[in-house]
Amino acid sequence: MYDIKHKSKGLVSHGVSTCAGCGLELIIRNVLEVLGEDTIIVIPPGCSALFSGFGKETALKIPGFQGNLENTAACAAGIRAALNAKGNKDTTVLAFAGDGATVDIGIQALSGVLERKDKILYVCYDNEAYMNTGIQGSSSTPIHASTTTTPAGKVTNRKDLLQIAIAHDIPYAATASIHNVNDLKKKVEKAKNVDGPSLLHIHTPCPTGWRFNPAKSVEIARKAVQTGCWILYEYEEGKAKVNYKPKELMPVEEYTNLQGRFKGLKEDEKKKFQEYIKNHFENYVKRLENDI
Amino acid sequence: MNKLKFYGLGGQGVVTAAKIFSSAISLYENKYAITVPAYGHERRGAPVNTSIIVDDEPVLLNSFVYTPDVVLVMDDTIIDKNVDVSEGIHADSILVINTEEQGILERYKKFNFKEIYYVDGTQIAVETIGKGIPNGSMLGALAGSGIVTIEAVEKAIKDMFKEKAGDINAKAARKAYEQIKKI
Amino acid sequence: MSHKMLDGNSAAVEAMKLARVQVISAYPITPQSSISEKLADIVASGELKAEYVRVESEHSAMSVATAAQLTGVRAATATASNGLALMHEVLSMTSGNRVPLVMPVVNRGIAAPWTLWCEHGDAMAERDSGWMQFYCQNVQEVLDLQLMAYRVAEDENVLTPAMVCLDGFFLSHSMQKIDVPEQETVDKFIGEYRPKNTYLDTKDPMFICDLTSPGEYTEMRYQQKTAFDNAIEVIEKVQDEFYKTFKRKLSIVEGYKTDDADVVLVTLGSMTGTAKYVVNKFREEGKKVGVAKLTVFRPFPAEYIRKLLGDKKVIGVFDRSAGLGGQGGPVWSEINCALKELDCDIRDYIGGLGGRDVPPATIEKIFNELLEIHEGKGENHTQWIDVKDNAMDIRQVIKNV
Amino acid sequence: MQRQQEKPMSKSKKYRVFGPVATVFDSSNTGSWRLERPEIDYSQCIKCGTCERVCPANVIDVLKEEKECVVIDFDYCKGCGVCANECPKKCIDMVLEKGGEK
Repeated sequence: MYDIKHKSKGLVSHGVSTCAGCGLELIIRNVLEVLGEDTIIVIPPGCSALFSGFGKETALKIPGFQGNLENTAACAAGIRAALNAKGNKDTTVLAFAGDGATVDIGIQALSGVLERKDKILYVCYDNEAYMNTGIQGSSSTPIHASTTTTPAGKVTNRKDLLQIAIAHDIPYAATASIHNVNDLKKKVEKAKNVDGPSLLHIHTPCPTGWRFNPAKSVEIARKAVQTGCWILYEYEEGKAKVNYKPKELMPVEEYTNLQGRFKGLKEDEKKKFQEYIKNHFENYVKRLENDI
Repeated sequence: MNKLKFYGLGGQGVVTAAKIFSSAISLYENKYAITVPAYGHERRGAPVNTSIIVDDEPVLLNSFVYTPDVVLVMDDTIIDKNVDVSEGIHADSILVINTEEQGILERYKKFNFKEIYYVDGTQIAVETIGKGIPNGSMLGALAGSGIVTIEAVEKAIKDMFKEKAGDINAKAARKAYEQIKKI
Repeated sequence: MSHKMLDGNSAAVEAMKLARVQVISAYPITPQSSISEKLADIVASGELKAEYVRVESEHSAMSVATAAQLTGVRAATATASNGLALMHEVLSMTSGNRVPLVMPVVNRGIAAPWTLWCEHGDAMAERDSGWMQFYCQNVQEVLDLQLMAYRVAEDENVLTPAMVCLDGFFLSHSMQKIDVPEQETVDKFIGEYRPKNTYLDTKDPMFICDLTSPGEYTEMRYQQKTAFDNAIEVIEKVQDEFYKTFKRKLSIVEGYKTDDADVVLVTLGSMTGTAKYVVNKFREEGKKVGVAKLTVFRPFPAEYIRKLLGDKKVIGVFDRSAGLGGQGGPVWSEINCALKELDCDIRDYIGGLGGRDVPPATIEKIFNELLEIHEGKGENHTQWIDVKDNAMDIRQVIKNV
Repeated sequence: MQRQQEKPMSKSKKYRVFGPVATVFDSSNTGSWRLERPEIDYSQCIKCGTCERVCPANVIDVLKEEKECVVIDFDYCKGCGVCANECPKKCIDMVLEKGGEK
């Protein structure tokens, strides 16, 4: 057992050196609240490694392993295989990685796990860039967002992680967002209980990397959904279901204007971006609802 | 020490034949044999060869055979495929070949092997196992040349193929053993 | 104990089966592939009760095996060549976390140029990755050294992973007659897997492999260094016990007719057998030559080398890897360093690369050179012993630029 | 560590554990990072629990029975202000640390 030097309400220490207003921090607490202590976590180096700890101290009360940046899914698969070999089908194996470790360098190992149907729960907290190393662009960075490696704004669209996961026909996959913690927790519960791999792709505002006032973390997450920049849906038993579908989308600027990373957007680009988001949302929802 | 080199075409079971032969020697004759297969990148149909070293003591040597005492040719066409089956042979080297065609034998005679043992192993294979894979029959031919006993070959074949396939391949070996001729 | 005809890859599988590995993660690569296949076979047939994870790369193979062993079971994987290179990053995870994984490495050169065939360059590139390295002379040693490796790696004073290196094709695909011990005997020798180090268990949680400060990193490495120091003694102990149990002698460094030898050649891997064969031939001719077989390359047994070769005036070292940019091959460098305070003339030979056979002729040429040096008749040696005279013209293309 | 190993593993023998492992569950004093602190106007508070739910550090408890019902652990509150921003009644104010006026 851990030597408990700090009283915490849940399985996560309260004093963790994540930035003030960190979306990831809200996610890991809620995910672990649902999963409980019979969980083994795999964390790659990155912002989530702040929970792994430093030296003798850790911020988690559950067992965990910090692997390499690209093998989070594979390490989880190894743990699962060993648990299976020991006849343990109950313990949840949680892979908890950011977008860089998932959609960029880790996509191969993740695809392997999803194809083999290894029973692990994979959470990708997506803060849309490599935040821990200094805000470099990833393949999940949205178009126009400025990062230290896309200083003039990213010129291509982001990779669609959830559709990649769904293409493997896994039992459960869902997007989520920190603005709706209840929805997130429900999805974690479902993901935990399916027989096979499950993936949660969670939109995770980052005050430092997106350049906004930390107080706005949850508000920005909400606006991403309301403007159509982040689509909440889940894929279950071969069917997709859209969780949030407003009569009319909020103007994209309500979301982008709050953040420094979209400051470079010119007027004509803003128009085009609005157009793109609207079309993308409508087509995407149509496709999901018509099962295409 | 006895050094052997098997030549054939990819797909004819040259490597398998070497495995069976080395098993026959090692497990049923109380001697030691190792195979040193020369794997290429070639696929089915290409010329292949494999080396086998036999001794009464555990074999130390672990390199290809360059001066064979025995050469086994599984497919007589390989001399038309840039393969020199006489490479490294010496005054006492013998040849065991899968052919009964006199014209071809005449061509092989020019290599100056001390003795040539020959039999149509492919024909025997077709008659016995129903397909022209001569590795079983040619192992019988090897026994016919006196390098290994037919009983050991039959046992090793049965180990390798199991049940029915083992029986018919062993039969093919026995047939070739009985039909082999010597020049 | 029973005699079986097995090739090196089958012997490696036999050892894993006898060690009752519980999780297997494998990715095929020539000439390792038949290990992946045979493991799949024995799991499918029920001969071995284990989880088989058909991974999508060697990087994942090593990740799965390492994480599985951290979860409290004996795990297995195997690789070769570029596959080992792809594992590189994870190899340090295994060793740094002190996971006593045992892995056969089927030695093959690393591209480019593409080769399918034997060379030690793949394992030599990983010589400082914190893994022990054992090199096999023949198929029997593939089985024996692997059984030994489990004991050494899992020893509480070692807790360090081990590579059992077998030459691609010359061992992996060479059929040889070997003794395969009974399961019961092996069970007694190796024992059930008991995690003596960190592990993942929700009933006894700990967090493994978090960030380590400069204030502790050096000490972590020092602990690994100490493990390597301890390993030599443990290997010796295990080899003694191995001899008592299986009646076969294993060595850290084996001297073959070295006692009265004028010159000695240091070898590793399958070339050793051929070198011994040549020694016997030369001895018949009255030439006093010997072979020092290096079985254990990591930890490097410097003390043993000094004991065995300290009084030799002329020594050759055969590296089956190019050691590009170095002063000689990696084995030569180590031997040189071990004997640095002694009056030895140590010559480096590089050969057998990318599948080039090491026939008796090559070894004979080396011994003849060493004997001439010993007699004061020659001074120079042929460092690249089997390179062709027209090396620089190979695949020559001249173009105007 | 030794104590930990004892229970599930060794029936007879204890082993020393090597490698980078964390075995102490602890926290850093992240409250010291705070530039602003949340202050609650209890006359407006409807005890909805939103602040508790959205606090990234999980340091807010809403005790419905108490008059001063919002209890914040200032040892760890980083002062991010998410609670104030999300409060439906806007009854949380972020005030400068060290007692200063906003």
